Order: sequence, then structure tokens, then C-alpha cells
Amino acid sequence: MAATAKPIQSIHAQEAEDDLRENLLFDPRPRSEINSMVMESMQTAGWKFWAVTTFVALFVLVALFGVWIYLILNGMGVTGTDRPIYWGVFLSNTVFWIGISHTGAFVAALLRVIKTNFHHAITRVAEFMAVFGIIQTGLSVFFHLGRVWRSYWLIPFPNERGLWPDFHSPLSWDFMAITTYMIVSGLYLILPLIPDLAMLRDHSTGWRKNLYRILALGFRGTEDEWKHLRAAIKIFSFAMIPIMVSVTTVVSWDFAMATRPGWSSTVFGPFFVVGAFHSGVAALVALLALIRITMKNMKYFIRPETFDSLGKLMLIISMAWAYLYFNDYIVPWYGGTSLDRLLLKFHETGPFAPMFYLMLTFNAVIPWALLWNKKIRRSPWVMFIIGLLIVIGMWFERFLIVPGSLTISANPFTWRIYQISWVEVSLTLGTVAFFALLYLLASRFLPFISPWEVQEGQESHTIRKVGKAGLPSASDID
Amino acid sequence: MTTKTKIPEVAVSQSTTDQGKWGMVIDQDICTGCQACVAACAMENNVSFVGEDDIAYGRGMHWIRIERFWKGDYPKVASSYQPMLCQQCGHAPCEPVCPVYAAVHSASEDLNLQVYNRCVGTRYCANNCPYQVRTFNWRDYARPEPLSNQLNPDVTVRQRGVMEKCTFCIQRINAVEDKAASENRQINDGEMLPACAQACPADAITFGRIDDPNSKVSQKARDGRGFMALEELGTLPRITYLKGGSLHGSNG
Amino acid sequence: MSDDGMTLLALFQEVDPAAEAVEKLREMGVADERMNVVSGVPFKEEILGRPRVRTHVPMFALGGAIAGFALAVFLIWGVPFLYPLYVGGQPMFPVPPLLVVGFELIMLGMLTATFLGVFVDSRFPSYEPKFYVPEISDGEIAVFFDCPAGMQAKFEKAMQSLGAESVRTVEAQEL
Amino acid sequence: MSKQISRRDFLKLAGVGAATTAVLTGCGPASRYVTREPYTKMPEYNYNGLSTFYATTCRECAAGCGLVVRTMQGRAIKVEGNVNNPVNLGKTCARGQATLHGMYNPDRVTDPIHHVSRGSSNGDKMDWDAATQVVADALSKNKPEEIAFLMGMAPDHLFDLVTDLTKSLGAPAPVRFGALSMFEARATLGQAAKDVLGQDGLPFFDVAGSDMVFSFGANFLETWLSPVAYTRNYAKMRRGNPDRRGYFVQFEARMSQTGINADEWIPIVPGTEGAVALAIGRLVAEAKGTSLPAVFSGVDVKAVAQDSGVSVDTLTHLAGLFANAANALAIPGGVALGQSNGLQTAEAVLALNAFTGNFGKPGGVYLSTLAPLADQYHRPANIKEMQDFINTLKSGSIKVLFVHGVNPIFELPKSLGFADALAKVPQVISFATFPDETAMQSDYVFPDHHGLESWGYQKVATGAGPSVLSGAQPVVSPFYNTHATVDVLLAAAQKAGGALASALSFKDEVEYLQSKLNALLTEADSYFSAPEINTFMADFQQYGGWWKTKDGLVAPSGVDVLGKSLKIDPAQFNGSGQYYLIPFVSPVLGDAGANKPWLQEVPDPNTTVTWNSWVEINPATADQLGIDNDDVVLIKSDAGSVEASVYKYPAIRPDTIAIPFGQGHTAYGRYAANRGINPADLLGPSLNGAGDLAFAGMKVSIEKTGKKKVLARLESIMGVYGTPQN
Repeated sequence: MAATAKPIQSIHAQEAEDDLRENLLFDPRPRSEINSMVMESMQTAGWKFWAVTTFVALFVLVALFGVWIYLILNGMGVTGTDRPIYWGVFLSNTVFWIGISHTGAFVAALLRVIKTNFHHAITRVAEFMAVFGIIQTGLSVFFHLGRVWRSYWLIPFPNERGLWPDFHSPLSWDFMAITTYMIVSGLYLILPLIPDLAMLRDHSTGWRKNLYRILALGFRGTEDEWKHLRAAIKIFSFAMIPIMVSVTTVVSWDFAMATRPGWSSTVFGPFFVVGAFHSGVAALVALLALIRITMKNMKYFIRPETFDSLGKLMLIISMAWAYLYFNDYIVPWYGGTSLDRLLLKFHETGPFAPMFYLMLTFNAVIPWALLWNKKIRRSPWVMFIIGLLIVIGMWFERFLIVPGSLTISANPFTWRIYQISWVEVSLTLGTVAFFALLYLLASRFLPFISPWEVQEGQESHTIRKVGKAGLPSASDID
Repeated sequence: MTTKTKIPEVAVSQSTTDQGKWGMVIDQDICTGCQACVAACAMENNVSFVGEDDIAYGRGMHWIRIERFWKGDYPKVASSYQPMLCQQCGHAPCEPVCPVYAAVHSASEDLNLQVYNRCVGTRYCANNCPYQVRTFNWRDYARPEPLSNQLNPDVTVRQRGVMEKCTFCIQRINAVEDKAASENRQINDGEMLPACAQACPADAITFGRIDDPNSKVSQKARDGRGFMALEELGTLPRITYLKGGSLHGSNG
Repeated sequence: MSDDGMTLLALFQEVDPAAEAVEKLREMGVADERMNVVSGVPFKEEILGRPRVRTHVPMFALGGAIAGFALAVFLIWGVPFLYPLYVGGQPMFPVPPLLVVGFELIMLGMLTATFLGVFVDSRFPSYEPKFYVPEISDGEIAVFFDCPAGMQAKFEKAMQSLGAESVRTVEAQEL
Repeated sequence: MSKQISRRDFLKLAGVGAATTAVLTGCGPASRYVTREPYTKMPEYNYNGLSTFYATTCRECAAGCGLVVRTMQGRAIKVEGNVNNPVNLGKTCARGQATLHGMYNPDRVTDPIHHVSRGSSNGDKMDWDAATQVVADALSKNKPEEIAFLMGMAPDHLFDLVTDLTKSLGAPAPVRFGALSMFEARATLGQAAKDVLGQDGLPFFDVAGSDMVFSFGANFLETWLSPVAYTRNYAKMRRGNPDRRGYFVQFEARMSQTGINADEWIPIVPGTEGAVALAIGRLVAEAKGTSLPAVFSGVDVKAVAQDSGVSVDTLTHLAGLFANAANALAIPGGVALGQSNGLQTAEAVLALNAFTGNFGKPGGVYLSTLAPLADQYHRPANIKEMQDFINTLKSGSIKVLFVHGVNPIFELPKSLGFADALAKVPQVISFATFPDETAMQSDYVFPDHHGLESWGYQKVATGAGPSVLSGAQPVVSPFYNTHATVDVLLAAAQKAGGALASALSFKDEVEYLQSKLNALLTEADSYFSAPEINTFMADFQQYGGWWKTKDGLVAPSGVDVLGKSLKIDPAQFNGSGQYYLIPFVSPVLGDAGANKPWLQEVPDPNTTVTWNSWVEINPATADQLGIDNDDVVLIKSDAGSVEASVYKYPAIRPDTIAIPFGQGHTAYGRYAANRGINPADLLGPSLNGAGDLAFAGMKVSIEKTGKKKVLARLESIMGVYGTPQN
């Protein structure tokens, strides 16, 4: 939207108005056009798309499920875990994926609750990230179990021998928390989807029509249906925020409860929550940039304006993360036992030192150096790169926390240094590929943008003339 | 729902006593580090051998190991041997963290039990053990025929994915208790010996009832040289080590 | 809708004419129950001047929360009672784990119940024929109302005067 | 795990339900069943689930510890010590515990085989009649002087039989050799005992009664002479007497497992132990203010301090300790005697004892009790006698060589040339239980039972107060188609006929044993007595041997060594390298433990390394040479070269390196073959005064090879040594 030449005196007003037009909600289109744009983005798929999808699907089949069966048959010996590093990359993957998954639901819920003006296009992508991320979390937990074919004993079901799981254990809380979050994030994805399925039902033909007709559950859009739906979405949005915080904290308690140097610290709860949020927002930005570039018509929905707002959020969160990391660093550095201090020195000078410094640069230095600049925040390519770096940086951080800190145990005779094995690399990449595969398949069947939410947003935001300038006004229409 | 009979011997109210029931005293002054206990323990409890590569990567299955640290530099260098095994802690950090009750505390024997068939292999207990004396079956380690003839029928052979640790030779404790019960008498002091104590040529390992004040192990535990490994962590270990003289250079 | 007359449909592009139409219909004697506004975007009842819709979803949520907490209490304190095993230094009936698992299960109960509440309240999934036109999902606002026999022309004229895009009789059809 | 059990295994596992397990003995027509006596009077039937205990003797080394083996349904489950046997009083060492991994080893010789060509692993199976015929022909068809027997140090009953056989045949007496006797330098100990204690025999050092022990290189807590007995006595020395704690000083260039237990470790230059002993003797005399005996008069303390690397004030401090001690004891041992001046060192150290007059006193030096059935102490062959034996083999005069219980190709240094000598012998018959190197190089292998499957006795040479004859009975019926060598020889003797048949006219091994044990019926103050041989045999089997109730340690008369002037000539080291080489017997593997998987898994006490060999180098020296942990270095001596991974060992002299003996097999089963290196390849043929090998008299050079081989340590380098390395 290049600004056209205008008379000087009213240039400011007009420019301000053009800037406003940048925002999706102040550049409304008729609903039918939005519907067709979304439908078009779903249906048109060249051979290149299917080639990529089949390749990723094959990779997932081999690198994830094939290698997993190899792991189950041969036991944990094929991975890099040993004594005293009993938890390896699979656990850091679990924390990594639960971080990304949580932020999906959290972003969708938080932005709905505080009614921002940029979340309407991105809530569906975020909810997908939540559901697909929690699937990878579940997988990573099962990779990690030594006898996965006995892991159903974690479920508290009554059995004839009267055996029950032990709820003193953080892992049982973990099981409860992750199951809760898996169910809840699934439901949170389905609810706002129902109206879109109704729209798809009306506009598609053939087998798609039958599919959407069944999925839409007979939704029409009567006042009752909208009223119940919106009440439910309001409850979900308010509930998702404490759930996200609690489930991430429970996952962090797996480590905080252990009496290991470097793990048993009181700051792990908030530290993991902010870490999850940091990696999640970065992943969301990267995903949105990717969707904007690859899918049709997405340039209208996902705008530089969105990246600008998310960029500000990323800057704030990276500062919060840095603060909490420093908090987790200085306490053992200053007053910790000799083992704690040795662990810090091990992180800074040991074999994982490059990873340690890369983590700090990716997670804090780069965001602080770049994200204050509006131009950078608005360019999707740069934001994609920054997002990806932060995601990698956070994976490093989890790697340093789980296998990196297990080297130093209370008994120096048994200290070992972790060496990652090909099985773990393959399963890690496998989960990433499976995450991407789920997105690729979802893009063919489910809309990435929620037309009714976009329209609802556009209806409730108008430009009001105040004096010479057009100013944004938001009404609580929904 | 069929009415389930409550397990009589497990009384919910009985928590572990602080000092415990079965205990051990290891005199580091006379332990010569000859590894007889390591071999005896492996032969008694069907511990599998893992081979060179897995030991190089820190996956030895030894239930008891002799730890050797150095003090001082050449030529004034000294060292001593400390046999390290499961301390059967009263407040064991490994027990609460197991999600499937595989690491539990036996109320009747006041020992830390490892229930092999219940373990799903999360390995949290091993992470949480400060002494790092729990070993994990990383693989199904080969036991070529006819070595299986040597397996002790009283001890389970463990599958891959299961955690295992020193049990104070619980199979011997049960055998001795059954024998004493069948002859309706108390267990005599010294009648119950784990494989390591029975094999130790220097008699450095004394085993017995530490809740009985005049048992041999209690008397030895009261020796001025007694200390407990990582006592400050509050795990209430049941093994008392007697400090060796050689670490202090001259004889005073 | 009613069986003696027929059901008329008035389609509007904008909210304001739709609100006027509802007002007009009410004046012309169509009772609120006889009318039904279906839109592609949620509008508060007061925007269209419609009577307040009571929703039971919060009640479901509360029920679910209580059920979740009950399950949590069973797991944390019931399980050690049923399967009493003493684990290192921890009390048999601890409180903190109850708070942790309790919160998780309260949330689980609440949100699943909310979800079910939506289904129950909106009587999903229902696939029998309904009064619906595909244009609704294109942003049109559809006002369905019962028109007593013979009054159809009068209503049509009233609706067109208020800017209805089209007015026609409609039968309940498969969605 | 659950393999489909073959019918034959099923029979074995089910355990023959007879009252007490019956054992087929002998293999000729006259074989008969002999009942075995369980350890304690068990119920007369064999319950499933109840285990039966049998007493026997451990054959992992020649100390002759008594064992009680728990068996269940025909399977040996666990080995424990025999509480009544005075040698080990119910205790066992690591090798004794792992003996079952020898019996049930996957790589045992299962049938008598005839090697098509020597060295090839495939051989065609034979049946035992043909095998006995081969032995009979070998005995009858060759002239007596063309027959040679090479035996190990255990079991003694086979050695007695072969001695009788060779005597009746007129053939040369059997030669006994064992790597342990080589590294303990037993001939030197015997010779020194003769020179100083006045009688030939194995000295016994009463560590238990001593309160000040100076050990010159003797690793008596590892594999020296009778390790379980010496460990028990060491514990008594430390904590046996509540108001007195024994003090222990170790003189050795490399701190061994025994050295770590010492209160003071004196890193002495190899070869100067004798001089240091004399210097201490002189300083003790000065401290006590008595007249200076002649033996210590010629020693210049400053010069000794200069050569030995032990400062003068340390010597005076040690002399002070020795002088003030009530029962001071000095022990010459292993590495100190493995020098060219080894005999003089032994005499100097024994002179130190003579000076404190502790001969025949508690905490002093005795001569070991004479074992039952033994007229006098027969020591194994020293290396000089082995060289003569090898020369006779090379001369081609020997037509048939019988080998049992020893593996000279692996145990003897290559420089002695036993392998070429073996090639000169037309027929070599081995009775090995495991396919070791010597068995592979023999024409026939007629496998003997494993130690726990065989009868016999072991005359305990040292370690026990009373005179002990440790007895052995099969604890399980033999697992493979093996026959006791005594049975084979008896059957062959019958087949050979003539004087031999009449001399050895015993039906089977048990009858032969009973003929030997007859002499013990009338012995005074014996542990159990029996009117006739069958009852005696039952008790002998049930108690696991026969021993006296009273101590029989011989108080040495002592030669006036103090009057003699004893000159210690400096030790000669051949080899141009600048590092002393200390080969030491691995305290875990011993000389023949490499094929037992669990022994390979048990870590070395000092370095915690498992499953391989290593070379210990002082960290300072390693840094100088630019070598780090796990670097592979080439070690060259005059006699050969080996490559080994480096272990930076803090407790070793900078000019010395050490390599464990026990690994480096080329055969001997899957767990031993091609694993680690054999330091014997580096040893030259030089001897010491008593004809023992000067195995510590080598100087070697070290070169980096640039290769890396990670050592399988149980410890963490980072945790113990601080460098962040795995």
C-alpha cells in the first residue's frame, strides 16, 4: 500500500489512516470473499505440495515409527543415556514440545481474553500448534520409557490385583497434567471450528460436503447456538491461561523435585512457563511467516501488522526469560553447594559450552538487538529467522537442563558426559517432521483462518472520524 | 467386585523407624579392595555382565562397586577403598518419585524394595539416588548357554527396561526368616549374611539387626570411627562406614 | 415452526435493517418464539432486540469442576487407602499433591463439561432437516418467521421496504 | 531366555533322584557307582526347591581354599567358603567366587579331540576308549626317558599319581610350573629361607601378630601365595587387637592394591629394596644403641638414599618405627625378588627380621607347616629349571609330552622359546579343560573335569596354621563328556600292562585317593578320626578335606646371618629404554581368570579398568611425553614390544611404568581371546640368583602411536581426576 502523493496539510491524517488500513480489522472485505479466499487456500494444491507431503510422510514413517520399534526391541541401550544421565534428549524434547504446544493454546486464549486487535487471524494456527505439539510431547514421553509396553500402569484404572499408580510421584502428576492438557487443547480447537465447518459444508461438494456435513454437527448459527458457543469459548479462554501455567509447572517439577545439583531449584516453575512461552511465540511467528509465504491468500490475513505485534510480545518475553535464567544462574553461583558451582563451570567450559553460549545469543542477544526496530518486526522473513533461532536456542536450553545437568551427581565416582546417539537424533527429527506432516494434512481439510472470527473482528472495529483524523474504535460487539 | 482381603502384614500406620531393622557396617580400615564382594554379589543375584563398550559408557550393572578416590599428589599420594551399594535409606529419595510403586519401602523388613515386574523404566528413581547405586537394564544382555545353569532360582532374572539394585540379599533374609519361623525362634545374630559379607576375606562387612542394641553390627556402628555416606542429605542410610586409618597418614 | 401457515425468510446484508425488520415483525404481531434470526457471525441479542437467551454452559462447567475435584481426592487419598504402600519419608495422605492434581482435574472436569454443555444446549449433533440457507454462512443475516395464512404478501412488502435482499417462503431442508 | 532343553540336559537338570547323587567313576569295564556325601547330614532325598551343599576345594589357584558349593537339582548355584577349612575359614576371593563361570563357560573342551594340525581350532571328536588307547600307546611304545610330564601347581593328587607313574615307568619326574609361582619368585623365597632360616621351605609371615609390617614389594593382599589367608591376617593386624592397630609400610615403585592399604607408601627405585633394608637395619641398630651387626656394617646410608630415591630422614623415620615396634616384621616379595639381585634382597630383608629376633615368634617369620602326605615342601620349577626342560624338549629326545593344568605358551615369556620347543615334540597330549593356547598347539586334547566336577586333594603349602589337606569331590555330575585325568592314566596303565599296570592297579580315581588317604587314619590330633578308610573317606568328603587341630608352624633354627657380611650388588636392567617396567599379576584375573566373563567385568581395584589391559604412567611423565588418557603407546624392550592404552596413574614413580598380567590371550575362549596384551612378551630370559626370572629387571622405551583406545573404566575421569572428559 504505497502512500500516494497528497497535499501537505492533510498528509498526516491520511497517512495515519493508511497505516490503520494496514491492520486486517480495518481493511474489511465481504464475508463471501473471505470464505472463498479461505476455501481457495485449502483446495488448491499443486503436485509440489503432494510431493513434499509424501516425502515428509515417508520420513516420519521411517525416522519416527521405524526407529521407535527398533528402540523398543533393543532397549534404551541404543540411546545415549547411561549412569548418571538417566534422562536424555527424549525428556528435553518432551519439555521443548510441551513448551510450543502450551503457547499455542495460551496465545489463542490470552489474546481472546484481552481482546487485542491482531489475534483474530492467528488463533486457529495457534490452536493447531497446541494440538500437534502435545501429540509430539506424548510421543517423546513414550520414547523415554524403558518398558513402554507396560506404561498403561500409569493410568489409575481399577484392576483385579488392586494396583494403583503412586501419586506421590511428580511423574503421576505429569501424566495427569499432560492428559488434561491434551484433551482440553483438543476441545479448544474443535469449538471455534464448528462454525467454519458449517461454512465449508455449505460451499463444498462431493465427498467433502458429506464430510463437513457430519463434522459440522448441524450447526446453523441461530442465536442459541452462538450464545452457547461463545459462552463456552469464553470459559475455555479464561481457563486455558492457568492450565498452561500449571501444566508447564508440573512438567518443570519433574526436575525441580529431584535432589540433583542444578535441578532442585525453586525458580523452575516460572522459569519453564516463561521458557515455554518464549519458544512458543517464536515458533508461532515462524509458522505464520511460513504459512504466509507458502499458502494462497494468506497475505491478506497474516499481515506485517501481526508480526509487528507478535514481535513486541517476543521482545517482552525474551527479557522475562533472560531475567529468570539469570535468577536461576546467580543463586547457585553465589550460594550454591560446590556441586552447583561445578555444574555451572561445566556448562561454561565443558563440552556443551558452545551450546551454552549459542543459547544465550539466540534467546536474548538477537531478540534484544533486533526486535525494538519496527521495520524489522514488520518483515516476515526476518521474523521467521529470529523465531527459528529462538526455537533452536530454547531446545539448547532444555538440552542443557536435562542431559547437560545430569552429568554432576552427588557421587563424583559416577560422573559421565552425555553423547547423543543416532536413534535420538532420528526420533527428534521424526517428531519435527510429524509436526510438519500434521500441519500439511490439516491445511487440506481444515481452514487455517477462521472466517467468522475475522468477520466478527472486522465488524466490531471501525474507523471513527475525530476532527480531521480517522481513529480506530473498537466496540464490544461480540 | 469380589471382596479383597487386605494384605495382613502391611499395616498402614507403621512407618519406618529412623534407625531401621537390617543394617550393615563396613570397616574401611580392613577393606583391602579385593573385589570379592563384587564377584560374590554378581554370582548370587544373577547380575548380568555388559561387556567392554557398555562399561566404557558408564552402564556397568554392578550392584556393589569399590570406589577409589585419590588424596594428595605424587609422592605423598594416598587412597582408600569404599564399597558403595544401596544404603536401603529410611527416607529414600528414590521411593516417592516412582509413578508405579516399583520402588517402595517394605514396612516389615524396613528395606528399600525394587519391584522388578512393576517397573516401567522411567528411571526417575536412579536420577534421584544421591549414591547412584541403582543400575538399569539398558539392553537384554547376552548370557550364552550354558551360563544360565548358574542362575540362582531364588532371584528373578531381569528383562531390559527394568531398574535393579542391591536388595541386602532379600532372598537370604526371607530364607533365614522362614527357617527361624519354622523352628519358632528369633533369628540369631550373624545367622543372616548377604553374599558380600559372607565372601569378604577381611570380614570388613558386618551385617545384622541394627535395631537390636547388642547385635554385633550395632556394637560396631557405635565405634568412634563411624560415619554415614552423604548423611547430610537426610536419607537415613542403614550402612555405617568406619573410617580407615591410612587416609590420615601416620598412625597418630 | 407453526404448522398452519408457512415460514417466510427475509435475508439482510446489514445488521441495522435486520434489527428494524425484527422490530417491524414484532409490531405486525409475530411473537418472538415464532421468529428466528440466523447469522454467519454472532450478534448479541440486544443488538437485534431479541429476548435474552439463557445458557446452561456455566452450570455444566461448575458440575464438571466438582466431579474433577472428587476424582482428584479419590486418587490422592483414596489410592493410598486402597493400596497402602509406604514410600520414603512421604506422608501416606499428603496435601500438596492433592492441590496439584486437584487443580488439573478440576480444569479437566470443567472444560469437558463445558464442551458437553455446548452439545447438550445446542442439541448437537442433529442432522434432521432445518430452516437454513447456504447464504447465511456468506455473511447474510436470515430472519425466519411464521406467517399466518394469506398474510404473506403484506410481510413481503414490509420486509422489502426495510431493505431485505430477498423474501421467500422456505421449507426445512437437509443442511 | 527359555531355550528348548535337550533331552540330555533334562536328565542332568532333573538330577538323578538316587539317595545321594551317584557318580560314574573310571571309564574302563570296571566302572562302578560311588555315593557322594552331602556337606551336612541333609534329608536323604533331594527335594525340589531345597538346595544341597557339597564341600570341595577351589582350583582357581594353588592356595587350596575349601569351598562349599550350593547345588539345586543338579546345577551348581553359588560358591561359598568352607568354614571349617583352616586356610580360608569360610571366606573366598573374587576368583573363587567366579569359578562357576569357568564350569559353565560356553567355551569348554567338550569331548576328547584329535587336532588334525596343531594350532587349528577344528579337531575330530574321539571316544574315550580310543583316547585311552592313545595314552596307553604313548606310555608303552616310547622309551621311559622319552616321556615328559608338565603339570600345573594344582591338583596335588594328580601330581602324586604322575610321580608314582613316572617312578614305576622310570621316566623323568614331572615338572610343575605356574605363572603365579614365577611372579611370586617362590624359588628365591625357598633359597633365602634355606640361607637365613636354616631350612628349605616356604616362609610364613605372621602378619596377624605383628604391629609393624614392612613389605618390600610383596603384594600379599592380591594373589601372593595364599591371598585369602593373608587378607584375614592383615585384618587381624589392623583391628584384631582392640588396643593396638598394626602399622604397615609398603616399599614398591608402583603402588599396588596392597600399597593402597598401606599407611605409608615408599616409592623406591626398583632393585634397591635390599640396600634399603640393610640401611634401615643399620639405622635400627643405631636407634637401639646395640652393637652394629656385621651384615649391616658395610652399608653407607647416604649412598643408599641416593640410589634408592628414599631420603635419609625418611629412612631414619622408618628405622625409628621399626625399632620401637614390639613385633616388627619385614616381608620380601614379588617385584623386589624379580630383580637380578633378588636373592640378596630376600636375604637382606630376612636379615632385618633376624635382627629383631622375631623368628618363630608371634608376628614373626616361620616356616610353613608341612602339608599332610608330604615328606618335604616341593616347590614348583623356577625359570632356570624350565629353561633346562625347554632345552630337553628342543633336543628332540622327548617323544611325547603330557600337559595338565598349565598353559606355558601364554604364561612363559616368549623369549624362552617354549613354542618352538613344543614344535620339536612329535606327540603332545593335553588334558586341558579349556581350549587355551597350549591345548590348541597339542595333537590331542583329552579334557579333564572342571575343578568342581572332580575328585582329589590339594596339599596346602602355606597360609594355614595347622597342616591341611584340602579335599575335592564332584559337586555336580560332569557337564560334558570329560573324564578325570587320573582315571585316564589308570586305565591307560592297565592297557599298557607290565610293571606299570601292577604298580597302578587301582580300579579308579577314588580307590587311588583312598590308597593315599590311608596314611592319615593313624595321624595324631586330627580333626576327625575314622576306624577304616570308607568311613574316613565319607568324613573327608563331607568336611571337604582333613586337617590337624594344632598349629604346625616350624620355628626356624636360623643361621647366624647377622655375622655374615651381605653385599647387595646393584640390579642389572637389560634394555636401552629409560623406563623401568613392572609387570604385576592382575589382582582380579590372576593368571587364568581371563575366560570368565564376570571376572572380566570386575574392575581392577586401582584403576577400575575392566575387560582390557592398560599401561600405568605417572601423569607428569605422560604430560612430558605428550600422552593423555586412552592414548595407545608402543612399549619396546629387548625381548619384544606391545601396544597398550595409557592410564595416567598418580601413584607410580615417574621413571617407571606398569602393565597387568592376565590378558592378551590368542585362544582360551570368547571372553579371553584377542583382548588386551601379555606383558610376558616384553620379558627377557635373565634370571636372579635363585634361578627365578628377573621379571622386573627390564627397561623399556615408550612411543606414541597416535591411535586411541578408550579404556572401559568403572570410575569417571571427571569425577576422580577433575578433567571434563568422559
